[in-house]
Amino acid sequence: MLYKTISKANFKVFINEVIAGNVTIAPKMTDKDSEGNPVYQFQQVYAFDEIALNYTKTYSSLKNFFLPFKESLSTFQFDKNEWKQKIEYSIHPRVIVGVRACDINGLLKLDNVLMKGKYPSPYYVARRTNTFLIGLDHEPMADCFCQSLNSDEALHGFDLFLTDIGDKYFMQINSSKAFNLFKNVQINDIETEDEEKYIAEKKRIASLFKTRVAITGLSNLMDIEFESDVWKKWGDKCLSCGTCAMVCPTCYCFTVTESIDVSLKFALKEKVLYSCNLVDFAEVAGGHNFRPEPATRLKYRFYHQHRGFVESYDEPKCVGCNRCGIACPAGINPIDVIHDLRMEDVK
Amino acid sequence: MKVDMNIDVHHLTRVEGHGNIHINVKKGKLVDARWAVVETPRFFEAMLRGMSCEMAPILTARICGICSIGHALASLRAIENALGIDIPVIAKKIRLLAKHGETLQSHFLHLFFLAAPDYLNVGSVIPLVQSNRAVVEIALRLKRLANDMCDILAGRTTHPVSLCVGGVSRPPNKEDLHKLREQISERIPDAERTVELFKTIQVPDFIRETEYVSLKGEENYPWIGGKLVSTDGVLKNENDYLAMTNEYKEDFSTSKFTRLSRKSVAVGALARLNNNYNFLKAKDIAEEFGIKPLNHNPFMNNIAQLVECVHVMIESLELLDELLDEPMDEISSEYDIKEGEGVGAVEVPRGILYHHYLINKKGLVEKANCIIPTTQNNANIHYDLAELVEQAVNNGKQDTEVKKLCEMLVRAYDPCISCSVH
Amino acid sequence: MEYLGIELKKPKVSFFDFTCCEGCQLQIANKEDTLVDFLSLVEVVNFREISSEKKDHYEIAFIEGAISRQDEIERLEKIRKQAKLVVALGTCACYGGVNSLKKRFSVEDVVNEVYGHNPVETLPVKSVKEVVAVDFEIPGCPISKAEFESIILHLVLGTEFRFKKYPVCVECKQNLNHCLLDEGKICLGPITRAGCNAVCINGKLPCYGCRGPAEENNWPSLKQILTEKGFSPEQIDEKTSFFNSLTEVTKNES
Amino acid sequence: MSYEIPRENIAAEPFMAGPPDFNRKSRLMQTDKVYECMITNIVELTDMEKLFHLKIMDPGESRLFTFRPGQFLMLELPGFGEIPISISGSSAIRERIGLCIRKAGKVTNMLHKARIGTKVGVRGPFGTHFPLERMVGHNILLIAGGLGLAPLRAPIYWVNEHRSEYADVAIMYGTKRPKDILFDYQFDMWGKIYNYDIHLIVEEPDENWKGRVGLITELFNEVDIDPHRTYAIVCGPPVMFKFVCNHLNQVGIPMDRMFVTLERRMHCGMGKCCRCMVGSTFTCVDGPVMDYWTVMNLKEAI
Ligand SMILES: Cc1cc2nc3c(=O)[nH]c(=O)nc-3n(C[C@H](O)[C@H](O)[C@H](O)COP(=O)(O)OP(=O)(O)OC[C@H]3O[C@@H](n4cnc5c(N)ncnc54)[C@H](O)[C@@H]3O)c2cc1C
Ligand code: SF4
Ligand code: SF4
Ligand code: SF4
Repeated sequence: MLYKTISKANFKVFINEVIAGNVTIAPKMTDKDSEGNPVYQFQQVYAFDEIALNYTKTYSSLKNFFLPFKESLSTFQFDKNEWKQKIEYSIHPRVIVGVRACDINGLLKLDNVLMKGKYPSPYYVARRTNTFLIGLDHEPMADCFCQSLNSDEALHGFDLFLTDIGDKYFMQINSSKAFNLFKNVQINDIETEDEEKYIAEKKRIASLFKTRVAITGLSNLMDIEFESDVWKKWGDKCLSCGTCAMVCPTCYCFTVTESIDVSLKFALKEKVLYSCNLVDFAEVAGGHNFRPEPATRLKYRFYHQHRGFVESYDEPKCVGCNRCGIACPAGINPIDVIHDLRMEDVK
Repeated sequence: MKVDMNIDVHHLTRVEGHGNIHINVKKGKLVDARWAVVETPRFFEAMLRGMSCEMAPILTARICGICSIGHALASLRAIENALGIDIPVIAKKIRLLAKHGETLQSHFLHLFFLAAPDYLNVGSVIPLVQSNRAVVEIALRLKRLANDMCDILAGRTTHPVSLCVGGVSRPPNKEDLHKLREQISERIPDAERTVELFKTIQVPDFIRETEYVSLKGEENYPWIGGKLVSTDGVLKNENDYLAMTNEYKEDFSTSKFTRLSRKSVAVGALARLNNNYNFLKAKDIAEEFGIKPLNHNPFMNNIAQLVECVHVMIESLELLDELLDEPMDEISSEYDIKEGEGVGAVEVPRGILYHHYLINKKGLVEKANCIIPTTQNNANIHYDLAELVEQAVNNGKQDTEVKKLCEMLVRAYDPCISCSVH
Repeated sequence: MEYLGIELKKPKVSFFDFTCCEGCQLQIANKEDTLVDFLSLVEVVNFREISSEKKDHYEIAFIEGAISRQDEIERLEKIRKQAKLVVALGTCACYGGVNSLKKRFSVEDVVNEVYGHNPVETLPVKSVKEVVAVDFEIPGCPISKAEFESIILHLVLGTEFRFKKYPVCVECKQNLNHCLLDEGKICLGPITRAGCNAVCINGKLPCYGCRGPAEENNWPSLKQILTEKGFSPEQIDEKTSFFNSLTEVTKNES
Repeated sequence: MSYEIPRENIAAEPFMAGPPDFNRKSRLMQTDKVYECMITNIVELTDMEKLFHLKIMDPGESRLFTFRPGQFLMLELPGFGEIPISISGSSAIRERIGLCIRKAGKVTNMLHKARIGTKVGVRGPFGTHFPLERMVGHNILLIAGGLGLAPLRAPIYWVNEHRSEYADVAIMYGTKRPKDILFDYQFDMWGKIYNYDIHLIVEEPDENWKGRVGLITELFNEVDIDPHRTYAIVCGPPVMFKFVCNHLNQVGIPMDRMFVTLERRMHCGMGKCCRCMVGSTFTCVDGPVMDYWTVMNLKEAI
């Protein structure tokens, strides 16, 4: 890691030049909620000024740039009874600007499964290695609990990471690709004053977290409270709509569908992101469903977040962004559910 | 030789909806010539009662699968007039472009799928896939463009989703608009080839003078709102549409009839062209076909549609250029629910369409009236048929020929029957 | 025709329309990209909207529209006798669709409202399955072109087509939309069967359930959510009854 | 001026060009590439089940495809779908992959319409296998219910091929009706040549049925089990293996000497789609073969 600073003016010049050369994705305001608060999403941008750098958090996560909601796994070309399979991994390089630490941590968790797992996914690897990530620190929102999950700071998994220290950014350079980009833009060495400001800013951000979720023992609690009424309570509200998994930065489960073109000359095998809350997630041929009730499915999502994933990778899958809680139409959020689970005698 | 003729076309094909033609000629004399709409009525005006006005455009779009965008726009205009809402300029342009997409979709569908088979002597477009592949491909490309245009601007071709009270609910994305612009330019040669194709067909020679009603253009060829005009010199405000339509009911038809200065009126592409020829951006094409106002050959409505297609393509390119130059942040206006009454007149593919609502202070529709172009054309079709049969019989034409002419005549109006018994 | 060495059939199909806007048939005529291939998969014997050919021999009858007059009932019964497979096409055919809004008033009232002193014949609206046995239903107002195509392919290939079991919200979120419930609107996406690619919500029009209920549809919970957001029963009812497609799940609660 | 980020071409990675080797995990390779196979023979076993013989067409890929009894593969029917199927045949024969498939849904119905010569794809092998090496010198109890005999055929072939290494082998097999019995043509051979003790039972006999009637657990009355020298392999629906394993437990066989196979919905075979997760275990990589102790301790396993 290399530590430098860059003036805000130079940063703008730099980003505009990045935009000129690459597909660039950044937070933008796209909607307003019923109270008039802005809603942000990651979208392609065409100029620095379009970027909402001081955004709070995006409604959907960054995940879909690495795990598209729909992705072609392969195609089959037919010629009489013969067929050939075709697979493509080619990804055009792109840059994502303004990524929060928790989202980078979300990607690191996906890396565990999809880059380092038993069978690394070439589709994911192609997207991940061709994405240039520029991180940016921010003040937590009232409902952010990433600090509880150790996700409020990203140590790797990005190319550049910036922290606002007044009229310049404190910058961590974490890849040779990133270093190469600065050959023509002026960046400065760290001075003592920068360092102090950086530490102060970090402390300030850390002190702003309002929401805490106690994680200690949660993995075992998932097992012990497997039959708890808490699941029924929240399960009754759950609409089995999958919204939570769609917006979550780390939910990665999927379904595979195949479709034949009307010409009968071509078939597509597609991966579609799924959610364990959906009714047929665990349904098998003949109609047997291993998790028929909403409550068992809702429980399973939490179980995977806080126990299943921990067993495999020694850390929870959740990064504490509370996107699922914000997006859930039924108002089910992890803060309340975990809180409920930890209490004794919950009705 | 005095002929007897009994022509009964039960459920005319290649039109939208169910209508019948009855012709009875005894000893060379016309006894009866009837255009009867037998479509089952749907009672939209009754259903609208008690519904929140915001739902009205969503419901009334379902009056017609082909011109759902037109219905939504007329409905929105009526509501916006009733509530005194002024919609942003950008929204107006987006709406007009969406409407242009619909006009292209409807006109090309009619020209290629419904009318052309008559001129090429086949039952439908399906055999043309084998025999006239090139024509079918042009047709499909042009329709595809129209479809894409509606999808990009209104969210969907049939039953639009992003047109809402106050403006539009979601702006089209500029990338799509760029692509659309390119696509339209690429399709202009296809439109030109279509013009060449239609120049080779023989349009039946038939004239029956009638009164043509449409919106009156002020600076442009008119599409959404404005004054109402007729070729017999009647000029009215949008709100006085009832004076333009004078609906009445005939027993043999479930769709109503209308009249103005004479026993019938005609609306549609030919009516628009007759009233607004000077604003046409494809005048050269009109001249190539020799249409000039006033043209009284109903079969020329097909040609007028083709001319309008070219006009619309040109105008769409201009509109797209304007949209691409502007930021799209202001796409809808805020409004308050209040009591009111409003009329919306919109030129849909088949002619002028009126929606009229009375809205109560809760924002619910109290009373609604919709008058559809085909309704306005029914009487004209009916009287044209009689005249056409008489002329044909006098010229010694036989049953099959007369029958085909009658069918072609009705199709030339591109009637939208289910629409007319909304 | 063969696919992977497996024999395929080329069914004779017919399209018939009843009380409706014919928008569903139009979706089929509007499949420009694939229309030519589609026409080689099936033999279209009746398609009045675009073709003058009329024949009485067909295996599959697609019925568009709701049923609202005696002559329609008779026509439909005749079709049922002829066809091996009757497919209801679109929300009107499957559930009655928007035509069912007529049910809020008496027949005399609606006739009088529209036709005054020249009454016409009409019946309370029925879906196709309320009149004859239906083998398969393709909901949607209008139907989704892509889904229709896939269903036809399944028919030709002789395999069962399965609708998505989950609700519209999945597709809504996959299109990166912001939830309309959160924008203060009534959206029925959470209880409506997916498969439309959330086309309405993509344009910010809430979902009113034209595709019928999803397999898991927690209406009591959604109703409570809407009520807590301050919507009145009338406001909620206006949306849930719009297409008459959700009555099955909403009727027992009041 | 503009900066362009250089492109990383993962196709250039060492193992991306060749065929994937599914026995070698943690290696970047074309995990979704199928081996093209020809259906070389189809045996109609019952109205619902057929045995398919597949041959991997490329000799290099055929050499890569080595499996252990109990593993499964993903069978691809292009345009219809990909499904997990246990390998039901000998792991010693390269030229022929045996799959016993029941008509159950979209892909399997279509497969039943396929003819000899139809080309399909496979990926695999995936999952855990029965620890047959550990069982050397012991008695083996092979217990199957219904279609459960299909995955059992692989260990049966293995034992046949290494018969002298194992002590007494018994097969207990139960089906609903006599006509559901699979592979009856092989029972004689297994009994006479390989000296297996074979016991059959059906729940609903027909008039020709002369054997035992009842649930599979009733067969325990006929079989002598030496709990200290016996390993059990149990395949069948969850209710069946639960009863059987409980019985074996009472007889005194340790739970970690009983092996069952689990079945769940699967879309990848590689521990990614999460569809087959039971509690926190992936049936596709941590299973499908598991000892009963592990299964007992899985949340929601049965
Ligand atoms: C490890 C394992 C081994 C198996 N071995 C055999 C075998 O030897 N013989 C046999 O006949 N069957 C076997 N099955 C069951 C077989 O996979 C299903 O019958 C098959 O997937 C049904 O697919 P379908 O497309 O015909 O059914 P559909 O109901 O149309 O299924 C649609 C999709 O759902 C998934 N799915 C449905 N049921 C199952 C299921 N039980 N397991 C996994 N995915 C499912 C598949 O992805 C399938 O493509 C095995 C299953 C597993 C998990
Ligand atoms: S808070 Fe919710 S959305 Fe965010 S990582 Fe955790 S589970 Fe996913
Ligand atoms: S978003 Fe909420 S209602 Fe929807 S599945 Fe998730 S927890 Fe259930
Ligand atoms: S409720 Fe409607 S808007 Fe909200 S997620 Fe579901 S479908 Fe989308």
